[in-house]
Amino acid sequence: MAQMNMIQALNSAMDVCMAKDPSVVLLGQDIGYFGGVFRVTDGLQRKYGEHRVLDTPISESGIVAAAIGMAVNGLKPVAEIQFADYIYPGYDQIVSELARLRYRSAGDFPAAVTIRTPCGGGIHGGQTHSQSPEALFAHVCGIKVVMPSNPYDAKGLLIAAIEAEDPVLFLEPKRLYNGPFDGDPGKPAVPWSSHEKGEVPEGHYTVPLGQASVVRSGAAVTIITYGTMVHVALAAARQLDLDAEIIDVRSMVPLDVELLVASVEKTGRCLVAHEATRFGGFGAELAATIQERCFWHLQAPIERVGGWDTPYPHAFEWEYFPGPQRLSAALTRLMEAA
Amino acid sequence: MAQMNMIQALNSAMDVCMAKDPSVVLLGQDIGYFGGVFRVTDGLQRKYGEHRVLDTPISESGIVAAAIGMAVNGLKPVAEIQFADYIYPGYDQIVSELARLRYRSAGDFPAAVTIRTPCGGGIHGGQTHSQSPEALFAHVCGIKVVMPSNPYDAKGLLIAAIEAEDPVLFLEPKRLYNGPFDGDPGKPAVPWSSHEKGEVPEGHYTVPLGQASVVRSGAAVTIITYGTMVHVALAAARQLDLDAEIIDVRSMVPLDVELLVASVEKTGRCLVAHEATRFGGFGAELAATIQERCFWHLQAPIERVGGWDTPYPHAFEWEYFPGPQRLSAALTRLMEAA
Amino acid sequence: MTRPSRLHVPHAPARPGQPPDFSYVHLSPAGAVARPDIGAPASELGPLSLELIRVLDDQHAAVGPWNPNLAIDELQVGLRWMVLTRLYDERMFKTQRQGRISFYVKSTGEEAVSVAAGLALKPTDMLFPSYRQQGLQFVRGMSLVDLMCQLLSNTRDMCKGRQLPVLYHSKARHLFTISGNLGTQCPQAVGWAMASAIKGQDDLAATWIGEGSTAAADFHNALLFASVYHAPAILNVVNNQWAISTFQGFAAAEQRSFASRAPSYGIPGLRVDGNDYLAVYAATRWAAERARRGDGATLIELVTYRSSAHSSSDDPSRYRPKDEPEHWPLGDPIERLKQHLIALGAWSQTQHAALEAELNEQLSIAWKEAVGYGSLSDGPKLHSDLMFEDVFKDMPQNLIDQRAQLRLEQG
Amino acid sequence: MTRPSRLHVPHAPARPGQPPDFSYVHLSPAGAVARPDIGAPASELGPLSLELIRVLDDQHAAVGPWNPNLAIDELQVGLRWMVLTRLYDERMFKTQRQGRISFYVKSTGEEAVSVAAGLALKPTDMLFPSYRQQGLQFVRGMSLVDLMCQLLSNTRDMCKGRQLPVLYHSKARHLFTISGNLGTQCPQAVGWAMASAIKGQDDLAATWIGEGSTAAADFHNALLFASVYHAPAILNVVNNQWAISTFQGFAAAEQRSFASRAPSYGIPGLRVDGNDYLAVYAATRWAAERARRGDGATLIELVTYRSSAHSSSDDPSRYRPKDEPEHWPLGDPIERLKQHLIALGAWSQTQHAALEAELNEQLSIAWKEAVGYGSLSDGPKLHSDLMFEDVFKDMPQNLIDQRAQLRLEQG
Ligand SMILES: Cc1ncc(C[n+]2csc(CCOP(=O)(O)OP(=O)(O)O)c2C)c(N)n1
Ligand SMILES: Cc1ncc(C[n+]2csc(CCOP(=O)(O)OP(=O)(O)O)c2C)c(N)n1
Ligand SMILES: [Mg+2]
Ligand SMILES: [Mg+2]
Repeated sequence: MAQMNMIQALNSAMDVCMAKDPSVVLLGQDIGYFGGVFRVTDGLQRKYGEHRVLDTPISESGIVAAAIGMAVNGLKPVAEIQFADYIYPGYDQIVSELARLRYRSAGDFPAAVTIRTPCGGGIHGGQTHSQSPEALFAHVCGIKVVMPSNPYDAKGLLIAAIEAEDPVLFLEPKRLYNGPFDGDPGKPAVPWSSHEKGEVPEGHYTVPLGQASVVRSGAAVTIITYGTMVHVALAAARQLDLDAEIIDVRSMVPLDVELLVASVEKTGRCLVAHEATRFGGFGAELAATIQERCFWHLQAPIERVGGWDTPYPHAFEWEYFPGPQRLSAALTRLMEAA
Repeated sequence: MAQMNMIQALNSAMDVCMAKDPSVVLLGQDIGYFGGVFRVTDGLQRKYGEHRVLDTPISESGIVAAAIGMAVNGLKPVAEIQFADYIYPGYDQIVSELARLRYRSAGDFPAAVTIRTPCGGGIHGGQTHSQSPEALFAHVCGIKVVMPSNPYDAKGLLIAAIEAEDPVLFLEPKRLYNGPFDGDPGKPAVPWSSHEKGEVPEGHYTVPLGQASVVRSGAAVTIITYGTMVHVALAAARQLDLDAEIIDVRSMVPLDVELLVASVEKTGRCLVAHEATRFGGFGAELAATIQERCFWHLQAPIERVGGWDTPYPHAFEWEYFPGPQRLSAALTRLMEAA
Repeated sequence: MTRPSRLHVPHAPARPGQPPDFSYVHLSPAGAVARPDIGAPASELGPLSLELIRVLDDQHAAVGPWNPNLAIDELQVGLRWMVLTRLYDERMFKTQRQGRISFYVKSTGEEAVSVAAGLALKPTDMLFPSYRQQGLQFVRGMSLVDLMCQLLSNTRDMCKGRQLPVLYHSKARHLFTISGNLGTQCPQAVGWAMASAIKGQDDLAATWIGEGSTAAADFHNALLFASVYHAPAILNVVNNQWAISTFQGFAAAEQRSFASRAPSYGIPGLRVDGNDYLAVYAATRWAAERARRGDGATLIELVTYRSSAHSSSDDPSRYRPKDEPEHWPLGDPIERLKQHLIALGAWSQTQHAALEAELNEQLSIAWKEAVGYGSLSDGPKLHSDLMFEDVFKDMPQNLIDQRAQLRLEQG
Repeated sequence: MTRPSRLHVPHAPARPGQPPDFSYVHLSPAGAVARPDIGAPASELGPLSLELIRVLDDQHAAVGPWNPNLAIDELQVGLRWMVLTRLYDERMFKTQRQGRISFYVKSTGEEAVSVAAGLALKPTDMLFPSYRQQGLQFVRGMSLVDLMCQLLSNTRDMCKGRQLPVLYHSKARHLFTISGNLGTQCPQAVGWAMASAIKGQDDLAATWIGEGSTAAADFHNALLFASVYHAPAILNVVNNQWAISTFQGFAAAEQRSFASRAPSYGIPGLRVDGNDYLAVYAATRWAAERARRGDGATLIELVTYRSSAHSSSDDPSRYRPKDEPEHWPLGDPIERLKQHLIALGAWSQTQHAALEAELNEQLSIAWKEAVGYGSLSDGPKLHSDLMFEDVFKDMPQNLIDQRAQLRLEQG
């Protein structure tokens, strides 16, 4: 097996899919000759030609719409939105069209477009290069929503997304591109090569959409999270020396409710965490569902930790980011509740 | 006091504001000469002239952007989006710009735009004339989100919204325009004139943003809801002869958490209901918050009722709509849980 | 507000109580506009976007370089579909008024726009219509019963009850699913055309958008992507002068035609008499050949008039003169083609009456069959289980659970 | 994929390893383009969108009808601001490289675009820039220290630490808050201008957008609303040939200029040598007078070249020839104005060197003061309580609670 960081793993996923299926095409801003601002598509235009890896105008709605038309005509487009913060001009084409085509045409015109986009903060990108908009898509019926937390999952999930017959929003936590991140910006950066999930097969494999994974098992409390926060949760549990079970949601839509429920029924305590704004975030759906399903097992209210209910401010990146401290405080409340 | 239906009440709110403040201007598709497809702006162009009531091109993003620019230049624009289902082309200007201008400019360039739009189903409008997108805005920081359930509140809230110094998304449940609706499409339509909240003062008054209201007090269970569902909840409680406390949220952002908490602490049981798709809907935020705050008072899991996790289908309007039956089933579960 | 406003506010040419006024519609005489080489560079085609391509003259003769020289039977086929479209519209509108269907949209006065274009294209060209081109459904061979079943949201509804009436589709007939959201289909059509080029297909994509909807950003996106990739697409702007109560000037056409939007993107724009069957046919053919040669997209503005209400929910007498339709300078597309055929000695009033009778009979038979499959209010109904299908390819657990819950609710 | 793709794919004129090639840039000789009456109807102004308005000729003389005939001291002021802009850019870029600020964007080679336009407008005209017109900040009198404090996100940052570096604003100086989202400012500027017209103000709105960003739907919206309401606005398209790694052809300009987008909406479009201070000044004045007369908006395409990297995160040698900047046919805006002044006998190399020294000294002093107010890493810092302010006018309960929670977290 090879060592790959998340950029390489994603690149490899697309490479594998393009080699296997000539109908897979890529499109997006700066993704062709240049290989993308994060270099995720590096080398793919050289390899597959400029008719399969298309540079596009700076029009997110145009990119999504064109991808829809291509999919209806039998291609399998993978569109890149340069930052998740810039996906909103394409929101109408995603919400009103892409997500609803199969439904409104009673199955006749599905459009299996994959939309890849880097999300999340931690790179001093300010409020327009740091957002985590998963909740704004999870509420929309008809599009799957996925976020990996490591290179192995990233490749497997992206291949599954491209091969899926449904549209998929594929969110890439950019803070994890080069290495895991435990929430402490002061520590030296760690590369993926030092992490077991940095071992990634060269060839084809999938991580199925719709399945969460137990990152660490434990009996005292369940932490449900995804993306960068998976690593922060691990750090917090370590710091508190807590026997926490940590679940990486991976797919927000469809959601693997049973796995979450089984864990919380076992532990009786639950913390939900994400980087996005807390109010109305995806954590609300997780908490609401868990309390419905596990009410009689709960020994304390479900804790919800997220970014604050403000935009992501440039100067207060680490005060905004739900780091190990915020998690620890919540975990402590949770364990102390009687 | 006058008798007004919701259309007249909203019209009167704008009339009052325009008469009082020359900087209030209206803009939107078909709102000028024609008075709007629901006639909410009827007569206002005739009264205030075509420089204060502007017909616009069919570009929702352009409408929002122009309103922002007008607000920055000292006007108080009230923009109409013809149906909430068509707000998404304007989503970027709302989410990335309108909601963030005050923040990013540290208070120097707020833009107090009011966006009015009819929402909700029940008029056989199919999936593109029935949506309730409140959750897609409540998660966005910096824009208030409001939905009235009767003419009195509609007028008072709309005046408060127009006079507010913040942007406000003002959602109008179109099924309530002409009369209250208890969820049974078979019954003859009831006009607002038969309802106490159809009594509306002619002049200026406000219903403050950020305050929920107790529509009916009770001790057995708390039903938290808004818009059309307020009337459905009343019907369900009546049908079950249940001593339910029914709370009309009215403002989703900011949310009157204390009022909700006080009620659930009293009743120990809680049902959350809305017309929008259940998964990731605003009900998730309500349920998550209530379980956090009222955990030790809860005698049963919080029930969440909503539209199904599908688009709003034309032929199955009443099978989709969370009517009294769906509410009753949930209430029964809730009361039977021990 | 101390000084008076100097904002320019476009004014409809006439409002109720005023005399109709179409002096703003710039006309060219039939036959007067040159027909450039199909391969001519867009930069030389600017004038086509401002003049008006017309073939049928006032004496009902086909004249000038754009005459497509159709055979008599081709003309008769076109007439037949146009008449069917009109009769269908009238019948279905009445049906809506009687409460049998929830909503309807007529295309009265705009039949040539869809029928002529539909027949000028290949059956494998992909069509992305708006809600007002029912003629395309007919020329593509959709059965009356299938279309009516959609309107009824009944057990045979191709949309399984999920769409408003008139939002048809057919995969087999290359008719894309019609959106309730204005304009979205245009850049999708361009994406389809890009894929066609990438795959080396010979097929093109054609799309239709109302003039009011050209204000939507998606119209710009369509022009932009078509321009960058030379997509084999035809972008039709149906300028029927009105967008509900709003006249075309509010889509930025007080000073320039909609066709003239195209040359600024390096794409030819043709301004065409949309009520002239032959002109529409010829312009579509020109654009189609150009696209198939690899020369990219064309925008065609079809100057026509919406003679009926916007939809069954609309009452145009509130915002335009009642007699405006009669003053429309480009006449009626059916009448014009009919007179042309009569002038050619290939048609008669009697034949026309017989055609109408025949088609009305067909409509009656079809309607009888269609209502037999149910309607929103009566008869057999779609099973509500269907509501949960096709959200995704495979039904996820939450929808399985909700389906079960609904079944319980229904007892 | 059986047949080869026939999709057209635009090609950058040159990539690394290839010789630079600007033959695609259509040039007009200085003085050659006519200057129409300010009140001329847009329909007569089409050619202005394809030619190139230039004033400074190869002998450094100001020639032709667009010569704004500025006084010597006005020219010197323009030169001064352009030199300051360049020195500021260089200094701040270095600062970023040293890790003192998180991000920076230079406008090197594009200084005339902002300085000349800024000086041609009234101080009460409202400016809606993109991130690459720092010259506007200087000509509007923003202090170096204030601008630097924004870059440092320090205790004096006008944005209270909420924005990326370079996204300045000033209410007092009528400089709108710069967005990280491309293109959004254009239709906002038009809305501002509409309000100006409604209120009977004399002020106009001017906005700047990169040529790549004209692909954004907001650019279309801006043209559309400006066209419909004749808004007193100037829409500047800064065509610096590149959008990160993507050349201007991908914004649909392989066949037509960006300026030519305007006439299709009934708006004049001027294509201007953006490196010619006098041409930019004159075109802006023409458009401003037109707007103030009530004749509506103008689009000005400024043909220029981004000689540096896109931003501090970018390395242009990956996608364009290293020596491309030297081949740019329109030269350097500072050099050209300087040579013009020298030719007029109103400037010298010595004076220029002295000016640079003076400005560098100012920059040093300002920087010293600015860092004294802190930076992201050192010194006094903004209080994190500020994070919760200005989301709304009044802080709602959830933010009050979260502020308290953060204070607890911080111990
Ligand atoms: C995005 C969007 N905005 C608004 C509407 C509401 N609406 C439906 S039809 C219509 C007018 C369209 O006019 P035009 O494009 O000229 O087409 P026509 O009806 O004349 O064929 C409007 C505003 C919509 N369906 N979608
Ligand atoms: C809506 C949006 N999409 C994408 C981006 C990412 N992005 C930032 S700058 C840039 C290139 C802009 O090029 P251009 O408009 O030509 O301006 P220039 O940088 O040349 O001044 C891109 C794609 C963004 N900021 N906003
Ligand atoms: Mg129309
Ligand atoms: Mg550029």
